[in-house]
Amino acid sequence: MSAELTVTRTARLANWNVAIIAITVLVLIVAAATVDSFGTSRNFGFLVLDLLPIALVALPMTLVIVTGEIDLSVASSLGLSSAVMGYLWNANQPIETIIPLCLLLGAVLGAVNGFFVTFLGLPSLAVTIGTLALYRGLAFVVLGDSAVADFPALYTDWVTGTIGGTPIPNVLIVIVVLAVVFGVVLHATPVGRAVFAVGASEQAARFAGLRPGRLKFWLYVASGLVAGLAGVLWTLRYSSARADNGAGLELAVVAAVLLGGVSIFGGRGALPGVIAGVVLLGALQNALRLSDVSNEALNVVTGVLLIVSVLAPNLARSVLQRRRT
Amino acid sequence: MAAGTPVLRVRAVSKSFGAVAAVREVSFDLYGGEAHALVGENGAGKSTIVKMLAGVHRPDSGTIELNGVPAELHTPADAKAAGIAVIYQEPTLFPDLTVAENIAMGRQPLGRFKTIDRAAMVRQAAQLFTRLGVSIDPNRPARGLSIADQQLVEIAKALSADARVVVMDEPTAALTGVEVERLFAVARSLRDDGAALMFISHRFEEITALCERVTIMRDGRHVSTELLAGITVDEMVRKMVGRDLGALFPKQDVTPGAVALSVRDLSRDPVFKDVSFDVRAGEIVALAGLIGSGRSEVVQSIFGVDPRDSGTVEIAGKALRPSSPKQAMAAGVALVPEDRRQQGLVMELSIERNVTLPRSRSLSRLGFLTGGRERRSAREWTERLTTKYGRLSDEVGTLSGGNQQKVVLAKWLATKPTVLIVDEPTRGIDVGTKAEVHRLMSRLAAEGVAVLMVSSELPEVLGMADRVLVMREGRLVAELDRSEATEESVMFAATGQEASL
Amino acid sequence: MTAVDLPAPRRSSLDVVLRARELGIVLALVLLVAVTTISNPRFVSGQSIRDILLGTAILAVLAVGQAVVVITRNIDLSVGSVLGLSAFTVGTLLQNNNLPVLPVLLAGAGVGVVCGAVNGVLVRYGNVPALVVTLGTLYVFRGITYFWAGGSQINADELPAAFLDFGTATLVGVPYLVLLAVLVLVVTGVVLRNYRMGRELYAMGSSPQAARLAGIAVGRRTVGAFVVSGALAGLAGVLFAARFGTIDAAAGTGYELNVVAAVVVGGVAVFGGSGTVWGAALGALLLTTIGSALAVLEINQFWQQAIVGGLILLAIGADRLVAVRVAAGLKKRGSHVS
Amino acid sequence: GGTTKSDTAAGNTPETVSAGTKADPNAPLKEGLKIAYLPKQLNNPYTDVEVGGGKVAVEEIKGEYKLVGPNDASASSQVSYINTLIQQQQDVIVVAANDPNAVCPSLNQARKAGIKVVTFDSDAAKTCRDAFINQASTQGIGESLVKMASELAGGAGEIAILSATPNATNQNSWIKVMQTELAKPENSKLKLVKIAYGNDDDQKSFTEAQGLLQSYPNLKVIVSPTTVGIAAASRYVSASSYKGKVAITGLGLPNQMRQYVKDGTVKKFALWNPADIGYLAAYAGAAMSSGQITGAEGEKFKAGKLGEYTIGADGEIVLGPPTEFTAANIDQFDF
Ligand SMILES: Nc1ncnc2c1ncn2[C@@H]1O[C@H](COP(=O)(O)OP(=O)(O)OP(=O)(O)O)[C@@H](O)[C@H]1O
Ligand SMILES: Nc1ncnc2c1ncn2[C@@H]1O[C@H](COP(=O)(O)OP(=O)(O)OP(=O)(O)O)[C@@H](O)[C@H]1O
Ligand SMILES: [Mg+2]
Ligand SMILES: [Mg+2]
Repeated sequence: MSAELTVTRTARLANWNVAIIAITVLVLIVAAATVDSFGTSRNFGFLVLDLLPIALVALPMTLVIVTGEIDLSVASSLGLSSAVMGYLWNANQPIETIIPLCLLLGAVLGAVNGFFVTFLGLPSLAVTIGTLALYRGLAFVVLGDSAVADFPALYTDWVTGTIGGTPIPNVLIVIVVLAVVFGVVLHATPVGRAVFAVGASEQAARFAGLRPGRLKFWLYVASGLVAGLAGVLWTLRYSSARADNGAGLELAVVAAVLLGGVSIFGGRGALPGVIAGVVLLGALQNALRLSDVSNEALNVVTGVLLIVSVLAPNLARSVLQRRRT
Repeated sequence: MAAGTPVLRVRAVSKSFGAVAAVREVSFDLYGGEAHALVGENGAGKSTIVKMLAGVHRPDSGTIELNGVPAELHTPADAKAAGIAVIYQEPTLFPDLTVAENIAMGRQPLGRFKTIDRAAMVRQAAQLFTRLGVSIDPNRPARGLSIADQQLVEIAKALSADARVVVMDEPTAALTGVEVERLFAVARSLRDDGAALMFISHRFEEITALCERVTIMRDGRHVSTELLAGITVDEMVRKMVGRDLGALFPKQDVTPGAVALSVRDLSRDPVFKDVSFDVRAGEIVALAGLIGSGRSEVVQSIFGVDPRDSGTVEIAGKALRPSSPKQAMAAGVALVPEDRRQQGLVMELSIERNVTLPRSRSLSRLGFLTGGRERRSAREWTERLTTKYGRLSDEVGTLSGGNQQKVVLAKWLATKPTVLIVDEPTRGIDVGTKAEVHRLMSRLAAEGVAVLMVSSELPEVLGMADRVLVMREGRLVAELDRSEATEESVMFAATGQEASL
Repeated sequence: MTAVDLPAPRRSSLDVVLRARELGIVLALVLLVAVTTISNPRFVSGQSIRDILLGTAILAVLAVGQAVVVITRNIDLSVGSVLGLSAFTVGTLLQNNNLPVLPVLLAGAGVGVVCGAVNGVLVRYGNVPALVVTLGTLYVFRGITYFWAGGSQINADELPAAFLDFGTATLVGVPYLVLLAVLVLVVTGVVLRNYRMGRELYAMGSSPQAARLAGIAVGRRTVGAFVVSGALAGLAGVLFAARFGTIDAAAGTGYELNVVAAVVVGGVAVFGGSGTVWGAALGALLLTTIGSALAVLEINQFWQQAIVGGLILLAIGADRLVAVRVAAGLKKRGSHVS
Repeated sequence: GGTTKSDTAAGNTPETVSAGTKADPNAPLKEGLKIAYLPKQLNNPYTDVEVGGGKVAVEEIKGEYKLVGPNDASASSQVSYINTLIQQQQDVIVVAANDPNAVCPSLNQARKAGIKVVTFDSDAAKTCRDAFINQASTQGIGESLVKMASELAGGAGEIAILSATPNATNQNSWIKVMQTELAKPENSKLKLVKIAYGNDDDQKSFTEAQGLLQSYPNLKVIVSPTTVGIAAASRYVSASSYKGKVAITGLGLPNQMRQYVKDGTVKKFALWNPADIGYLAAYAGAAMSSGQITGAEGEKFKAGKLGEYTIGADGEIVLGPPTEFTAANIDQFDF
């Protein structure tokens, strides 16, 4: 890589992070100004609830992708966690036992991914496509096609409720806490330094005394754990445990992370950008739906945004270079 | 000799990579029926010239003429079509394809309906190998070939092209004497058939044995082109380096202290076997040998980035667990690896992050890093090593090679090692920096650090080491004291035969 | 220079192992069919086999295209959406409109070619990773189909009988769809194995830098691979329309993961450079057969997905083991000057 | 300790949102009511017919018609749409629930916001809607399915059911009635060998039909109480060697089934007029929104061309008995 290239790459990353946050803010302002009832506090609550699963799962996914791997099994882990939650609830287990069990289950599912990727050295794309099918299948095995409802109102109300009399949804606390945790870990701890180093060059990281395998393993565990949590919250939000909960969410999560400026090749990315990416997708979806634009338009917007988020900086660079010579 | 017009003329070509001017206004001619050597220190720009001839890089200015006509070599395919065959310095094989396919890629013999005639393809490969006198199974995949075999396949590839110009960038670096002889026999027959050869090597005996003419480069510039008959090796070296070599190795004399690093019966199949030696505090011990003799693997195994099958490693009498660089670091070992692009540095991270990467835990406060302490520490160490850079937050990949090497050194010196292992510490850095690195190693040794240095540069080995250990094919074959170590004795041990210099 | 006696080049053991890799799938398949047949002999009846082959045909065509892309160290996640778009295009063309089959096939493939070209150009000239591009176009192509279809559905009774016949009719007992899939498979397989172009695709996947240095037109080949994958996905759309007769905008949703699974199970390495379309097609056959067998074996249908997932892990795990063993074997077998 | 299911077995505490207001049967129907339809998913021909009827009715009462919905039949995406409808302050939401419980909290939020919720096609939990339009009485449909199956099987033999999803509320209640019917002495020779689930997915139903025929060589009748299932099964059988040997019946749309009735694959099947469901739902919602009814048992309201309806227990409004379609009458219907 030539010196010139690398200079512009740093600049590009910084620019994209700023750009995506700016675009997100802009979209929020425009939507609030032009779309009826977008800016209401009630809509804010709906928006946060709709974002919840993607926002949560995107956090560890960011770290996983920065290390140069990927985890496509998250939505299936979410589904399995939800299914097991329903199963245990049907089996008359106390919810206070079920929730930790579901989190543990998520961590175990993540550990299985981590085992295949780090100990057996298999490509994570293939492994997590495998576990995507496996975990979803197990979810159906556990709960079949039925739905379990009647979760205690205390819990379901908390998930859908707001803090005291404020319009701030309770689950926003969960998102903010986890975002801060993952953000601090990624950007202000030795672990975070290791994440970037491993993603940019696994070999160089090894020569610096880091343990890429172990790091990745624990990131997969974290990814599974958060997916398990997302499964619990999903179940409580809809008060419905189903094996197909969250199906297809993995692509939306990956899209949000990439939109947030994380490089699919690893080594680059920042958490604020990812959060902006999540909010941007969610806000667009919400605003378009409120303006009676169909779902399908949203698909197109998501796809185009995703491609443009990587394409635009590339094009800008080549234009700049052409002008210089 | 050199009758008629040149087959290929290089006219005032220049090429820069960002701030690095790799090649500046270099001109020379290649004639049919002649072998032309290109010499220069590491980083002088030789490979860059090769890549311009191969169509990989486009010259920033200057032209390349083929048979008197300016050639537009935009892509490797253009160069191929123009009859230029290239053996690159780093092997460029397709690991998943068979050896025969690797050789024939792009010009496979065709049978009916333009399908590939596999039998003919394998036959061709086998014939080429016969000509080179090696036995490599044409049907095996290229993955897993040793460096030497990979180089042989590259040579076969170039031979199969029937090219008018054959460019060889250090083709012999990984070959043994016999293989080199075979290669030369083939090269001479090519030359006698009228091809123009360009040959790059750091071994002068090879150059004098094969070539008629030599172009000398220094720091990207053309120094001179001469007939080899009219120049001695000493003169060549002086032109290459630009000064006398003596001053390069400022070794201070030190009385060695206690044993700091002790290695016993270290083995790792199939790379090295039963390696035992000690390094004392204050001593500089060089590990010499031919490329591929297993030196890097030994030091990597000591540091723990590579596993070991058996044997022990002790630091100041305390045994190190295998495969744990962390423990090695805690025990005071530092390894400056040979490949700084892949192993030494994370090119996409900033200078400060690279310098502090092994120490990020100790720099953190309550587990958190705010950047300030990292920056201060990075500034301190890069300044100590007089590293030149714009800002500490620049990507380390933007630095010049020598400064990158300094960053690697800073990164490891900052861990305050008691045992410093350096693998090819001066590869690809300019003479000035080289001397600085040597001074630094001397000073560290004088301060009581045990230094183990792997180097392929004989003058460096002879100039710096208190003791020289020589490896051949994965075994430690000689231990020479500073007084016994000469070019002849080291080469003899390294090759197992009389050196022809 | 001394003349050297070389032993005649023999078949390398790796070739044998590679064969064994596909053999492994065949064995698994045989085992599965045997067990299922013992429990219900009707599993090997003509109708049942025909049904499995018909199911495989569509997946296999997609898997062949995917294999071509994966061999070049890329991936195409948009195939399910391309299938949907093509199926709906064809359905609209045919709606109360009696066209012969051939132009319809070409139209479907044409839709795919356009989609594939978009992917290829973005990957190659936009310098965007294939995963990102095709994840994006997965949404975009599907969105376009939904826009166009707007919730309408094309039913069997609106399609010409000739076209529906094409979906079910057979030639000496073999359905046309299956013949078409086999044709696609053989042509792609032969091109990949026996033509320079095919070998260049492997070379690109095996080492992109080396491919550039070897003068391979990497850009053109990359776009080409995506166009092939798109065209085959388009073709699969026509097959889909002919077989199921009912087309809506959701046709082929989620297929991408099945297709990638088939390719991976079939032994095509996700990092490019190795694997064959035969393996990919066998992977498709195996996955389809598992689906049918589970229904016949009265195994809870819910197990199906879990079993497929487990199988993918098994396949790539086994593949890895073989690769490690082969690599170890090869290292010990270095050449020596004779 | 802890909260277990048995602690909450009583279920969601009923929301008393509509209590307090009293029905005024003579209140005029309001004009300009915003009535939104949210079917299970958008591109389903059956629901298209249903909501088509709704559109006609909304125009008759001079309301504002709106159709929204997900492309996949998932409960979670329906919730987002309900939330959107709340934001847009609709007057009536007519919804077919993908999951009776998952949509509940949102529907209740809608009701708190003064929106009347009418379910159709597939009911939500009773506590979170104001009325449910039932296409026909559960008992009636179950009986009629068994009657048709028995006729087609000649009174004896193996039959199988190809249903939608295993938790589809309608299908399950019909199947329950069928099982009670089959247990009666007059049907003792009919043997129900399997209930398969095609998930209301065309392809899945197709494959399931295929699997049934392979597993049960003596199968005489496939009963599919869902329009997607019956069409897929008919298509499979009509092109396979089973044609003429295995009969298909169940609930289907005449337009979708016409081809198979004509080619003899299908002798008879049944259905109500789905357009009437949507039509009735609009009037029920409008009547409620105008204060004519509150959803209590026994209240009466007028539903345009369909005449007068009475609300049954649990807010259920039954459309009427299903129609049987055969080769003789099928050409008289177009939906
Ligand atoms: N792609 C590149 N990007 C940036 N700098 C480069 C690149 N290739 C070469 N250089 C720089 O150009 C200079 C000349 O390198 P080159 O490889 O031509 O040296 P060389 O004479 O072949 O050395 P050696 O004997 O070590 O092979 C070096 O400083 C090197 O770091
Ligand atoms: N990529 C590779 N594939 C196969 N064999 C390899 C590879 N790299 C190194 N080897 C083999 O490992 C052995 C030791 O190599 P190593 O790099 O340790 O040698 P070295 O003495 O350090 O040489 P260098 O000066 O190149 O660093 C040699 O036999 C070499 O052929
Ligand atoms: Mg070089
Ligand atoms: Mg080395």
